[in-house]
Amino acid sequence: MRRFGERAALAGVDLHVGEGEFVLVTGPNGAGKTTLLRVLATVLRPSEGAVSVGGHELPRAADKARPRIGYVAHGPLTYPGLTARENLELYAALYGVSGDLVAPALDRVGLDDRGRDPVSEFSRGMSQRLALARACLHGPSLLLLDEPTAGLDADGRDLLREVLAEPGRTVIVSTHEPAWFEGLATSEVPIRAGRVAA
Amino acid sequence: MIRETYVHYVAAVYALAWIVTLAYVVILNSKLGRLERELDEIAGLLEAKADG
Amino acid sequence: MNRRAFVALVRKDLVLELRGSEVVLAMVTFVVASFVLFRFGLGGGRTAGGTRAATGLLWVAIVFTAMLALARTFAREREHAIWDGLLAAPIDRALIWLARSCSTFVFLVAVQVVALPAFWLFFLQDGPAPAYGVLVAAALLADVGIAALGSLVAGLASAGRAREVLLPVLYLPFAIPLVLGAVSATTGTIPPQTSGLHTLERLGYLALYDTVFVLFGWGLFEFVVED
Amino acid sequence: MRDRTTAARLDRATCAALVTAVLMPVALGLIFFYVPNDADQGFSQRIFYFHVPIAMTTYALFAWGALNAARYLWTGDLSLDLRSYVPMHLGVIFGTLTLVTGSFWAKVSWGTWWYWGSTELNTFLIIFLFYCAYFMLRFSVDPGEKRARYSAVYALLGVGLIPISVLAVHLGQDVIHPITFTDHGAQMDGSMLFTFLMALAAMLSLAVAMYLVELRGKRLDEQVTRLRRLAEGTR
Repeated sequence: MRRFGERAALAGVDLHVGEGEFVLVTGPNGAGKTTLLRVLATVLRPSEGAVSVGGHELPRAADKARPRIGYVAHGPLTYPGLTARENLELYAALYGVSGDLVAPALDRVGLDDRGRDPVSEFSRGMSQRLALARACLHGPSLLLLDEPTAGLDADGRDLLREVLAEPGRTVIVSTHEPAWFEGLATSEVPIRAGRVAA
Repeated sequence: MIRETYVHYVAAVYALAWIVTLAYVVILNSKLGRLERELDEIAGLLEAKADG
Repeated sequence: MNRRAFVALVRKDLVLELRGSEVVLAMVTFVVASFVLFRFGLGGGRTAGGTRAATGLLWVAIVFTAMLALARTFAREREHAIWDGLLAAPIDRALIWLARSCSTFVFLVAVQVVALPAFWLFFLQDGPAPAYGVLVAAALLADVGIAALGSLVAGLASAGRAREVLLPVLYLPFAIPLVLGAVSATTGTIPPQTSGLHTLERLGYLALYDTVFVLFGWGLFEFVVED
Repeated sequence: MRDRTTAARLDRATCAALVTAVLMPVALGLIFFYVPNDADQGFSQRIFYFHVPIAMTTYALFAWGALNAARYLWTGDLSLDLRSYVPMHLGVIFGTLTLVTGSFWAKVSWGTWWYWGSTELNTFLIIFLFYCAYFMLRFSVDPGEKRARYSAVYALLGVGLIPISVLAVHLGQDVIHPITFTDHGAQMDGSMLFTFLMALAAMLSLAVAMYLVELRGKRLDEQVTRLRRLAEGTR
């Protein structure tokens, strides 16, 4: 349950995602998908109810859960003034992983030649790829993606599919085009007005 | 400095204390009035719902 | 205390400021302009209370200039919606406050490196002058207090609607006792100066001010950062 | 189902009002008929018996609000937000009263409408500005859990500000009011002290009565809005 002022954005969502599952969260805009992801990403504190990620109960044991979570939000969550490399180095320091992971991460998303350019010059698709690199930088075991396909060009989508296909990771994706995830998703959870629709 | 002329200041202070308290009671009273009107309104809504 | 994350956060603020100075240049122009204003306003500064009044005005200028920096404190994170990135990271939320306070402190000092000599040029050249050592010490102590408290208040103000108006209103009540202590410390050293103890007491007070609000900032920031 | 706690509070509110109704006339009687004139200031010194209790009640209210704010941050129980806001709200009312009676007191004692030499008045000015800022913050954030949290944080900052301001005003006295003027403390003999304490007790019980009544008013507000939402069928 997560309440904003008087409105309950999320009311009574009980959801269990096993290790290695690939869950699609679908539903109209404003259904509470983003709120759900932000609560899982330990960014939002649930007003009521219990949430636990990787066995760590939020928000008390959030700091134990955070290193294992990768979160791709609507925005890239990067500083436009910094270069792609500097952004990833900052997040490497925040997540306590070594700096040499940055180069392979950029390479992985096809941005190795643009490492030195400030993110302000990046197109939406490139920022989205950088966000993907940022979220996977510290090797999370849970990946949360909020409409990752938005703004991605053709080879960007292929790249996304490759990354999502990597085994040994639990993935929760909020999306408007569940069909695209054919063959990847193990289950789908439709959400209407803050509730898990039957 | 002749002190006695300040009597009316003393009176002013005590009067002021009472005025503020009185004002407070009046404001609260108007709030209660507003609440009563709202409750009647809601009761009307519920009755309409019950009949409808 | 996660030193590496702390250093990275502070470096990020300094690099961004170096690249496209949003805060420091604006503050330097603001403070020098206010000196000019005070100079003309004070009528040549030769009046009886000249240097004493001028020192008082210095502190007013410092406090108001600092507000420019505080207004921009979390602007980048908010405008580019980067908060979620910092909140999702496995770091203590108070670290964000500490890093931001330190970078704000650096900006304040950078501005005062220009502002204090300009103040000397405008007001202190020939009249009796306060002891420069005390002036600098008081400035540094004040900067710590402003940065520590200001970062917390900036976090609070960024939540409201009219945040440009809200920040000064939330911040100024705290600036009053700071200015009081700083002015009393520095004007005390203008000949005929008071005893050294008088100055030491006030500088000690400024240090106490800093300690209190650093503790408050460290303790309360985590409640401020989540929306 | 009659909610037991509101019933209990009803009694507490009524009995607090009753206590005030008893104490206030007694205090007034003492102030005007029992206590002798002050040697130095004569009759007009009697303002003291209302001005200082009001100021003390203001501080007590702010402390009460800050305490509940801390408890809210600790427990997250949203009802504490209301119990932190109401004392602050009353504190500002009593604060305004203190400032006005203070200026009367300054006029009587020192002949000016605002006497900068008095450390109490100056400290009170800073604290008063702080609590006006508290309301600015409260009105600029939408109601809900976030407003409660931010108001609580700022209320707690006030706890830090009060001692700092007292110290700053004392240290800054040479700057605020160059000619140092010894503040005559409240040397009160037996009868004066008794009257003062009675006046303080009356003022505090008035504040408690107002607090309980206003709290009930605010609770009614919330219940009415909830009822309205149910009646209009919006979840």
